[in-house]
Amino acid sequence: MTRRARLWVLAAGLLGTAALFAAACLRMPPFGGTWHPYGDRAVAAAIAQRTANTVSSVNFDQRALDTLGEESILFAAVLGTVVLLRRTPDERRVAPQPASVPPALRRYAITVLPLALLIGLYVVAHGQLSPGGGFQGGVVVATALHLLYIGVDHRALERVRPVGLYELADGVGEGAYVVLGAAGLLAGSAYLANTLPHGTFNTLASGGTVPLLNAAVGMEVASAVVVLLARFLAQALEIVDEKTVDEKEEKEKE
Amino acid sequence: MDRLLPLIVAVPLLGAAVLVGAGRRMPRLAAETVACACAAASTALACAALARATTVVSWAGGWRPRHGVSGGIVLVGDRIGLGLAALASVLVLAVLAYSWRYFEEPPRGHSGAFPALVLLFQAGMCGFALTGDLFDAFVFFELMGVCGYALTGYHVEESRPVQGALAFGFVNSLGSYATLMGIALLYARTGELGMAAIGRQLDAAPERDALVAAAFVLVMTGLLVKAAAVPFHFWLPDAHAVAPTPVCLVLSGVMVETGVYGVARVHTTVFGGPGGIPAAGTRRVLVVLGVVSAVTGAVMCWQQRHIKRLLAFSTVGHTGLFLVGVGLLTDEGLSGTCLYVLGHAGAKAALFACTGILLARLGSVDEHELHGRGRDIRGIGLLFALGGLALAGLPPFGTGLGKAVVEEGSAWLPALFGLVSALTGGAALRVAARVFLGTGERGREEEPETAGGEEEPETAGGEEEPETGRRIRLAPPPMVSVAVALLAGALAVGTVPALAEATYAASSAFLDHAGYAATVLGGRAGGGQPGHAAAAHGGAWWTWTGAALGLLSAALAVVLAAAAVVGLVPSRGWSAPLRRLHSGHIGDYVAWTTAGIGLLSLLTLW
Amino acid sequence: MSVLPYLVAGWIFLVGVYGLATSRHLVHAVGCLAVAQSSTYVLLLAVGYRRGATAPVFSDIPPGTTVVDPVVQALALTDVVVGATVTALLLALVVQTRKRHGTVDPDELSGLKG
Amino acid sequence: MREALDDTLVAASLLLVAAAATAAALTRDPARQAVVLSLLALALALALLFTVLQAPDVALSQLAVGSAVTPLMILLTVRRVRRRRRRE
Repeated sequence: MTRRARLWVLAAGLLGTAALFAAACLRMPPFGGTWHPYGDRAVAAAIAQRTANTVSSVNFDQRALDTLGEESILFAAVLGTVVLLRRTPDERRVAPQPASVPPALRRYAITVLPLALLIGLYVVAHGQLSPGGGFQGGVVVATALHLLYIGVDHRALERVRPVGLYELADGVGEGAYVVLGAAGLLAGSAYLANTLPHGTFNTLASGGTVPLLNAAVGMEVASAVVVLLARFLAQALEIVDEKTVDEKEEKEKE
Repeated sequence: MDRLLPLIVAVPLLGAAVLVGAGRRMPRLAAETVACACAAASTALACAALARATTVVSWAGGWRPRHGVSGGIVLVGDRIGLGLAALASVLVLAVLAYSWRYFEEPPRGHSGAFPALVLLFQAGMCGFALTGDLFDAFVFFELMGVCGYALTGYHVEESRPVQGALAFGFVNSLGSYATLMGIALLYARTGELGMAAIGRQLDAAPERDALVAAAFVLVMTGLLVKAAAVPFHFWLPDAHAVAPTPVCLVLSGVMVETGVYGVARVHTTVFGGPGGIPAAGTRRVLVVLGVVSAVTGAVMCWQQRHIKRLLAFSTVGHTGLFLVGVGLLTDEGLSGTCLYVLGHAGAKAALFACTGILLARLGSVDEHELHGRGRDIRGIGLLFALGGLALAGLPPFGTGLGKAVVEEGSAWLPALFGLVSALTGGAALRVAARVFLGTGERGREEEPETAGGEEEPETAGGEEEPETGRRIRLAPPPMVSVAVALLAGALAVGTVPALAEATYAASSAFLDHAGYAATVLGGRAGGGQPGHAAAAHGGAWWTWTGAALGLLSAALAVVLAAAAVVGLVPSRGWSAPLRRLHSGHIGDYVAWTTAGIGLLSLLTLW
Repeated sequence: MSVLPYLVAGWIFLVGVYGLATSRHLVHAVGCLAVAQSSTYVLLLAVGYRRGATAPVFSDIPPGTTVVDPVVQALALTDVVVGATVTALLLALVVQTRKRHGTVDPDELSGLKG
Repeated sequence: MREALDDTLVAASLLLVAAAATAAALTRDPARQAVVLSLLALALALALLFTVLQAPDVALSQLAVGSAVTPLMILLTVRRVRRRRRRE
């Protein structure tokens, strides 16, 4: 289709969708209303299960199957990215060169890295108490690792994180979530049931299986994001086609 | 049994986790055996659940409803949901068997990657088929999508798979985000996420206003994108023409059908009651889109040279017929569509399997280039011809039975079903005649097949290099046996009366809006009204008129194929504008998807 | 004010779709898809908002306080993950498209036609 | 009084998000889009909006994903995509 025809079709579609959605918005309940039946039920159930963070209770206890699906989506996407960004036979891997980094930046990165790792682990551990949880903490841990790439260079990062180990951790995280769900089945109640003792409210071990599922998700998300970024870093920095190898040689010769 | 229902979804996930976790240290043979074991386990679970007479209802996490409301997610194992999950698992088993050492060396250290992705794909389909929660359906819909994008673009060393996967990814993601907007609207109005609960809340205060209509349109958008209904269908031919053949088996065999299942399920449970969309509105939407999709798919299928693209357009055509069957909103329509889906899955997967063998042996899927080169594998040619006849609705096949049952719905249906079956079946027979018998002239190689003057030729599929890395001499046994088994399955669907009877009973239970809500929320023993189903069991079986119509469409297909081979077929010019619309441009596809949303709202509110 | 959040969500969706359909660079198209998806976050959280209520975390407030709807927040969380993963996959495909097609402009991609 | 303040805060952050989203969609150059103008600004505006809408969990995950992981991936993709064009 020519560009003009596409704009006409798009304009018609956008107009129709806008009209439909605007008509629907006029009949929506007013913003900020007080009628939230599902929410009130969820809050009551979360407090009954002694989980302080109700969002984590909804995510890992009441609607745990959603989170299983969500983690499988992340797991499948990382697996897909590993397959799609693999090194095809007509490409070569160039070893990353040490890069020079201003010392101030290097010192900053080295000092902040353990701090950021600790924060990430804290967010995962306190998933059922304070805002945050397995997913947010996992991403913080994964991005903290990449401070090494910014502070030092790609080679240092590669030495610290062997990608094979993280793929294993990814598989173990996903498998742990599924097995924890099956534990509810073995304990006599339904799949993904919160059968562990709920502990006392607002303490680290409260909420039964919520902290365990949080930990499984945290491990899986941290390793998944590390593997994801490793693939993108490899494509951007290391993997070179045969044809462009001369460009690399020219740069090295200068 | 109801506690084990979630394991149908969990077992493939565990298998995928094991395959990825042990990916580096696991030899290829072990990886594929583990994958087959997991797929077989969930097939057995699905069939065991099917064997029980009543609907299996399982609340994840034990959050059973107290006086009619619950905060958890429900998995509903009714006959048709479990049937779809079983079909998906069987096709995944067929794919894993078919691709037994089919690919050249897998990527170093990731021998488990392809089977793991296929297992995740199966988990997504089984989850989507079983879930009774709208947001959970969106999550599994996305899981199917993500696995589909990765599997379609598997051959990254070629230029076309990557483009097909991109088109697949953009259009399907946009469709699923529209569905999520619809779910948010429904949540605002009803405060519920379970399909039965939303249906009940809508019926409690039945006001059929713009919000319910907008929610209907937006939720249906994502499902119709997955079901490849016109104008949302543009991604399907691009994705199928380039995906590895084992993946095409699943994409065409069952993934597109999950979209049709989703449309039927959401309409019946959520919008089927007094508070939802009036039946006439839904019938108008589904029948109009179905007819347009069927005709477009059939016409485009006839024009194709690229065999996989030809089969993809035939899937669009047949999905249009499924939408018409579902759109009739009758027991015959739905049970006929179920039989048609089962028969079509077997026949289409067998055709793709044969195409895979052709690609593996002759390194091409272009009809003209393969002219007469398939003479020494006549067995595959016979399978291909049988598949083409099945598509054309030849009586003993399940497709013929499904077509016959749906055609009884109203007077104009036999003409539509006959024409579409004849065109798609005829195209497949034409390919079989040209490739395996070498009849007719070499094919118009000299004038380039350009849709419009200066553009370079259309997708011809000539220079595809075989997926097995090196041209294999004789077809490997697993590939042939899978093709034969799938065709035998399509034949069995049409010949086993108990299966047809079961689908008829299941359809009347499926279409029961109040019965579903009572089963899921009220906890009353499920299975709909056994009395009603048993009495009217006669509806879904061969009739003289049905068999005659099947023979007629098959004969028409053979005549069309013969005419095409001899060269009497009309020139391709008249359909050039339609072919130019399939431009492969992502911006076009997104524009057509948005236009589709506008079209849907017009059809619903009109 | 009672309708503004929903209209903003609708606007973001339409802008995202417009940018996606008229994009001349695949990475920009992936960005526009992420924009279109962020409209679902805004719509979901706007549906769950309650005036005068606080965050649904009871570690520092008594369990009786009126709070915002936590269910939509769980849905939005799942949606953020879905968005991130789809973006990652599509970017991987864009990298390979650049390698195999030599271009990232949808107008120049011409492999599949007719 | 407090609820009126809340409303204006919500309205302001909504308009900020709408502006950032429009900028993100209409910025054609991918590199600038990722870093300066759009997705980063959109992620921060969304995180602000979610905090105002009393959704700290979603704000934290949007901050973590939208302002760290996604722009890094986009930048690496742009770097990989732009690499050969300089040579031709």
